[in-house]
Amino acid sequence: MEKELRTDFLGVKLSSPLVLPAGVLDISFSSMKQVSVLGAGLVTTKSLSTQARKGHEGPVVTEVEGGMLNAMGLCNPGIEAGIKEVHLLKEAAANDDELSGNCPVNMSIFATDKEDFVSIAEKADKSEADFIELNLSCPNVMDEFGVPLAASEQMVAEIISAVKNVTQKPVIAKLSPNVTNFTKIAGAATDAGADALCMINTLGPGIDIDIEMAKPVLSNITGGMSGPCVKPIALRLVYECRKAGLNIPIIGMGGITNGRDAVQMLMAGADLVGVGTAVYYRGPEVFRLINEELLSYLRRKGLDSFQSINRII
Amino acid sequence: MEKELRTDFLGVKLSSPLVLPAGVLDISFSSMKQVSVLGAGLVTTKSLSTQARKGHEGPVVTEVEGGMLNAMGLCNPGIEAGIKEVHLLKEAAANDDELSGNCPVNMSIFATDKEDFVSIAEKADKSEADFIELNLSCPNVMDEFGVPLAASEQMVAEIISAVKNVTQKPVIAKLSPNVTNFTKIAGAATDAGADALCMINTLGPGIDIDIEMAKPVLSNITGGMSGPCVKPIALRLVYECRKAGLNIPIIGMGGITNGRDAVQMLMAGADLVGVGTAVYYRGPEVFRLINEELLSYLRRKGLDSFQSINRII
Amino acid sequence: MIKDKRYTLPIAEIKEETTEVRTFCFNVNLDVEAGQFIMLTDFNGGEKPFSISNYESTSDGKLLSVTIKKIGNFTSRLFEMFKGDLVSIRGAYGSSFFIPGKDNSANEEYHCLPKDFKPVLCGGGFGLPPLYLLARHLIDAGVPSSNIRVIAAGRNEEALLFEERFNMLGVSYIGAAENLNNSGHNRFLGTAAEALASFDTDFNFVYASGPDLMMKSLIPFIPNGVEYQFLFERYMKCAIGICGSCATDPSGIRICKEGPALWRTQVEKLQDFGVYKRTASGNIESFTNRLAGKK
Amino acid sequence: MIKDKRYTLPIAEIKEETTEVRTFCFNVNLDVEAGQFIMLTDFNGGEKPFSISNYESTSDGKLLSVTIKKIGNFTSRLFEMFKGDLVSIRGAYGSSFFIPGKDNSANEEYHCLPKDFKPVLCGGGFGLPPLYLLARHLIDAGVPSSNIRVIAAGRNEEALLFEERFNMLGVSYIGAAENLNNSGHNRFLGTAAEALASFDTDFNFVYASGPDLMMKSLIPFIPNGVEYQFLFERYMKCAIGICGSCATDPSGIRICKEGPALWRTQVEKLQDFGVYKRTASGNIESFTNRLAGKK
Ligand SMILES: Cc1cc2nc3c(=O)[nH]c(=O)nc-3n(C[C@H](O)[C@H](O)[C@H](O)COP(=O)(O)OP(=O)(O)OC[C@H]3O[C@@H](n4cnc5c(N)ncnc54)[C@H](O)[C@@H]3O)c2cc1C
Ligand SMILES: Cc1cc2nc3c(=O)[nH]c(=O)nc-3n(C[C@H](O)[C@H](O)[C@H](O)COP(=O)(O)OP(=O)(O)OC[C@H]3O[C@@H](n4cnc5c(N)ncnc54)[C@H](O)[C@@H]3O)c2cc1C
Ligand SMILES: Cc1cc2nc3c(=O)[nH]c(=O)nc-3n(C[C@H](O)[C@H](O)[C@H](O)COP(=O)(O)O)c2cc1C
Ligand SMILES: Cc1cc2nc3c(=O)[nH]c(=O)nc-3n(C[C@H](O)[C@H](O)[C@H](O)COP(=O)(O)O)c2cc1C
Ligand code: FES
Ligand code: FES
Repeated sequence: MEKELRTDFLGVKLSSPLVLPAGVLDISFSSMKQVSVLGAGLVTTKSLSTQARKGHEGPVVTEVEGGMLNAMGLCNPGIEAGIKEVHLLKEAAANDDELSGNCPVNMSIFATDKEDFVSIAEKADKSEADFIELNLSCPNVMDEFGVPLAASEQMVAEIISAVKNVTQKPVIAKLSPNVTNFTKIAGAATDAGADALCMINTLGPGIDIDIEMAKPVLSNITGGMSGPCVKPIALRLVYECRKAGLNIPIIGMGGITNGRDAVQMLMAGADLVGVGTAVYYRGPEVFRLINEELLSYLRRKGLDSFQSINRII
Repeated sequence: MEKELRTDFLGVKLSSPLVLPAGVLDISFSSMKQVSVLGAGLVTTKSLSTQARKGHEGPVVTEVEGGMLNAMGLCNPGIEAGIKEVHLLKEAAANDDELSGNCPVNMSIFATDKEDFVSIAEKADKSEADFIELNLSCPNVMDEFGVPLAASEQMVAEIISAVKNVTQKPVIAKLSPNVTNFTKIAGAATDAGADALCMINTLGPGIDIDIEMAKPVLSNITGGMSGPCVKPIALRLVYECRKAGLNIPIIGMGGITNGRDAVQMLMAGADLVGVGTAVYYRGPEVFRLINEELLSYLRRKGLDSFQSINRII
Repeated sequence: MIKDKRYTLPIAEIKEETTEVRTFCFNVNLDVEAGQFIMLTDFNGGEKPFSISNYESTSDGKLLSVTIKKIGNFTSRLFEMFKGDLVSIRGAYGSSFFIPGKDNSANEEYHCLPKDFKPVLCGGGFGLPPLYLLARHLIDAGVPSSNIRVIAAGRNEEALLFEERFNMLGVSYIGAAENLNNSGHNRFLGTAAEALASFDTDFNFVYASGPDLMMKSLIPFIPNGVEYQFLFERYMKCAIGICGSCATDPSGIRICKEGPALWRTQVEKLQDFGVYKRTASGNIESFTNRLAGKK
Repeated sequence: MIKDKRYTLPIAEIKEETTEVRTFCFNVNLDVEAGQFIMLTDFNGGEKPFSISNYESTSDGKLLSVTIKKIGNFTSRLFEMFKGDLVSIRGAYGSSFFIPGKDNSANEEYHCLPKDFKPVLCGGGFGLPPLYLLARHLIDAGVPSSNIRVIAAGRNEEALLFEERFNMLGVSYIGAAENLNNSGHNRFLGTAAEALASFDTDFNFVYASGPDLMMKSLIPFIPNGVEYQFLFERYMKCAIGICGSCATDPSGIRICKEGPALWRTQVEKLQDFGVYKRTASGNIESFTNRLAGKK
């Protein structure tokens, strides 16, 4: 089994192409370790900010047809505590028979301006994480033309270059799908020196309404959409990056729930595949299950590794 | 029953707030008549262009989790034939006992440049349709900054003003959700003189992939997403228009499948509610069913009309 | 939950029926009734409706057959494919033929099999193959095969399909064509309508499948009070009842949903039957123009 | 298909238990097991977990109760609400208490009711109410009520909830507190642990529910070989097992999913039990600091 799913990502050996994305079962080292043991090749921390954040008041999640809306509010224990959790995770992994020390970690960080991104990245650089992921999906307007950060090629590029300057670790840019010019942003991120792209962050956002009380269900009113129904759009954005000629490694995610979805994501052009909301539908075992489903696909098709799966382009 | 669902829209009396949107069961007068009889207050024609269009090769639709992708390719019999269908529809409605002549029609038109929009609108103006709807969701790039039509405030505004100049009929602007600056587009459409907004057109687009053959399922590769899973995003965009202070009538649509969905759309700020893809899930009877569900909600809540449903803003 | 599942699978078998007609078989387990159709694509541009001509149990599970005439781009591509090549299908779609005793009857009196159920199955061109599955289901439902008569109508001897297969069922098969070299046993020199007329109303149900004009030509020969079901063809795009491409006039009956099998009461109300069809764009094309154009 | 349904409904009843504790009841039909919790919101900012304290059939259908202590913003808002006001709940969530003979047992030997099943139910503060539903289910499952003993631990007499209700079930109820004005019948002057110790190991199962430190204090008095289940509280956000907020260390057991009812083997592995909890941000807050902060 391991042979066929093993891969190398930016110089780090992963036991599977499956990735735990930022925001799902990743606040504490324990959850991340559990997910690694269950079969994720790479785990991402909750997006970390300078200071701890409590996040939004509840309700913070609501299930909708085909997926889920969440407005966690980027709750996180802060970069310092996050670094400690990664330390504990690496320590626990070193002592774990099943992992035998192999537990690659992607540290997600976010800020609302370049300076903060840089100062957090400087700290993340000294952590035991293998990669640094920049959550660039901030809908706040930060540039002079009134364009939100996530949609500003220039801001995205500036933040990436600035972070690249302060870290030796590979830098992954996590992109928002909620922009008109997605491939341009992806291109700008690539040109600015990102080592990989991670797509997609949550879609929308969307609203759910309680018709008995005529109230938005989420206390934040809107929440980002994830889960099976965002998959077609995630596949399209990955595909379009490839069609636009971007040659950078891509972690593709958005609604991946089973082996078939994962194969689709690889066919769209992803190198690794994130699995987040599916934990809701199939439990943390989803990683083990999708690994098995991927393997059975490979066997049925007579392929000897997931890398030999054809892309549609 | 009729009392509580009747409404007046841009001076036209409708028997229900439910609207058949462009693209669903609306190529021929027969389908549109059937849907009117089944309870739609307003029916929209398939988007009509100068010339007949065969549309894309099949597969043109594919079901995905929570919804559907379609790439019909804007097949339509052309504006002249469309005008004839509307004539036949009005004739049939006049002779129909159930409709007793009451069959409001919205004529959807589209083009890829302003001149064509105007020339089609001139023809549509002479039709028996009650409203003209401009399908402004074209992803083609038409402006000097490389912004697609759907995302260009300026182009949207120009097309609307130009069309307003050549018709006395109320003009409805149908907007694409696939833009970063949705409320600005909606504002520009309002300022340019649109009499109402219709939102949302299909989301994405998205891709579905056949993993046995490693091929996109749709021959067009990508297709617009509709159905239940787009509802949260449709609700959010309608809500945001209201929050931004837009006072224009709105036809809200996107995934409305049952009475609860329709109530949510009204609470988000819509005046009328479109029901398209739900025909797939519940048949053309969906209009009768949702009317009944709306009425039973009104009764349960002790409201005497759907207009008294509270908005969340 | 996906309602409309797609099956991508190898062609299990290809049978050459005539130079222009082949039967393609697939190992797939669907809910199939006689008269229903599938949508078939090779993911190479084009997805087309084909009636199910057979559905049977084999040692490899269920085997579904469609019988296809080479006509244009898409069907020609299919004719270049081999056993084992992958294609993709979805379905089965639409309404099905009436089987006495089954629940799909609109007609109460047929809910249990009448002793004297004596149907004629009249198929023209590639309209014939779905009648084969119908004949099997009728016999399964207890209709004596000797009660079932099949009229296969075509241009010439070559167009008269499935004779052997029907004969194996023990039903009587009459090949009707206006150009026949030998008008021997089981042959009728003339049109489908003339063949039906020759039965002298010794039947109490008519199933027909084929071009509109063929089906329409039968009507004068179906006595009042005799029920019939016709299998219609209209331009199909979505096949799931949403696009409106296959809708008929004036009441919007969708051939992909309420059809393709329509009952007499439905057929009698159609204004397009035998008069016009809608093309891919939704434009109206009259049958007389079509015929004129072809000549 | 939505798995996680939300129910927005009027408060059917409010019972004042003490000045600071009220029971809120709802007419709603859920799948409920003892030990499970619901998430409750007034759509006014905040959605909080509450254990189900009762679930019974009434003439108006099922009636679900949660018993709530006024503690902070959210609970204070609830205490301003009236019968008939709307709130919204989802659930029931999480693992449930073991009922002999039921399938939710991790322990084979209890699958059919042992003759001598003699449990102690030990609840502290608002940990007690869920034990009421447990007691009812145990009795329904055939455990003699005389075999069931309840220790209600609290700060003072006021904190000793549900005495009458438990008495109606015929189980023995001991109120344990360090400050008691009268230490009469059914009262024990001391902690929960001391009360348990006073039973002198005359029990073969312990259910406990309440603050970590209370539950931890029981452990020395539970003999080796005696199974127990503790009901845990951790910070809940999603309650559907995805956000990780409620995960315990070191193996990631989620209190909203694998918990809140954990078995001895699970509890023994916890490193945070009685040591620290995570706050809304995920930061670690140690119990000693918490206590210190409160004093
Ligand atoms: C319900 C139904 C059942 C059918 N069953 C059979 C069958 O069992 N065997 C068989 O050989 N053929 C059947 N057909 C017809 C078959 O779909 C067409 O022959 C085929 O689509 C031709 O495609 P082409 O590209 O080869 O030819 P083209 O050159 O594209 O078309 C030739 C003719 O086929 C028809 N056609 C093309 N596309 C469609 C479409 N999407 N929907 C409907 N008609 C179309 C049109 O009349 C057209 O003029 C059926 C059609 C329908 C509607
Ligand atoms: C599984 C479980 C079952 C519970 N059952 C009951 C019950 O039956 N009756 C009862 O009165 N209380 C119960 N609680 C505790 C209850 O959720 C808190 O008292 C309530 O959330 C306090 O909210 P507040 O705004 O009034 O107070 P705050 O001032 O916000 O908080 C006071 C304390 O309540 C706890 N708390 C606050 N928010 C949460 C949260 N989202 N998740 C978990 N704990 C939180 C924290 O320890 C906090 O220090 C339960 C908690 C859990 C986890
Ligand atoms: C509960 C939840 C919390 C999330 N938090 C974060 C986050 O902190 N940072 C981030 O970059 N993405 C976050 N995401 C987005 C996911 O990482 C992922 O991009 C998205 O959910 C799509 O994948 P999925 O459909 O597999 O969940 C979160 C998603 C969910 C559901
Ligand atoms: C098959 C199909 C065809 C469509 N064609 C058109 C069209 O021609 N013009 C247009 O403005 N919108 C078109 N739409 C979009 C719908 O009008 C509607 O905006 C969208 O589907 C969202 O609503 P729904 O989820 O209720 O279907 C089409 C949608 C579908 C599903
Ligand atoms: S093909 Fe029948 S409605 Fe689309
Ligand atoms: S509250 Fe348990 S995982 Fe979110």
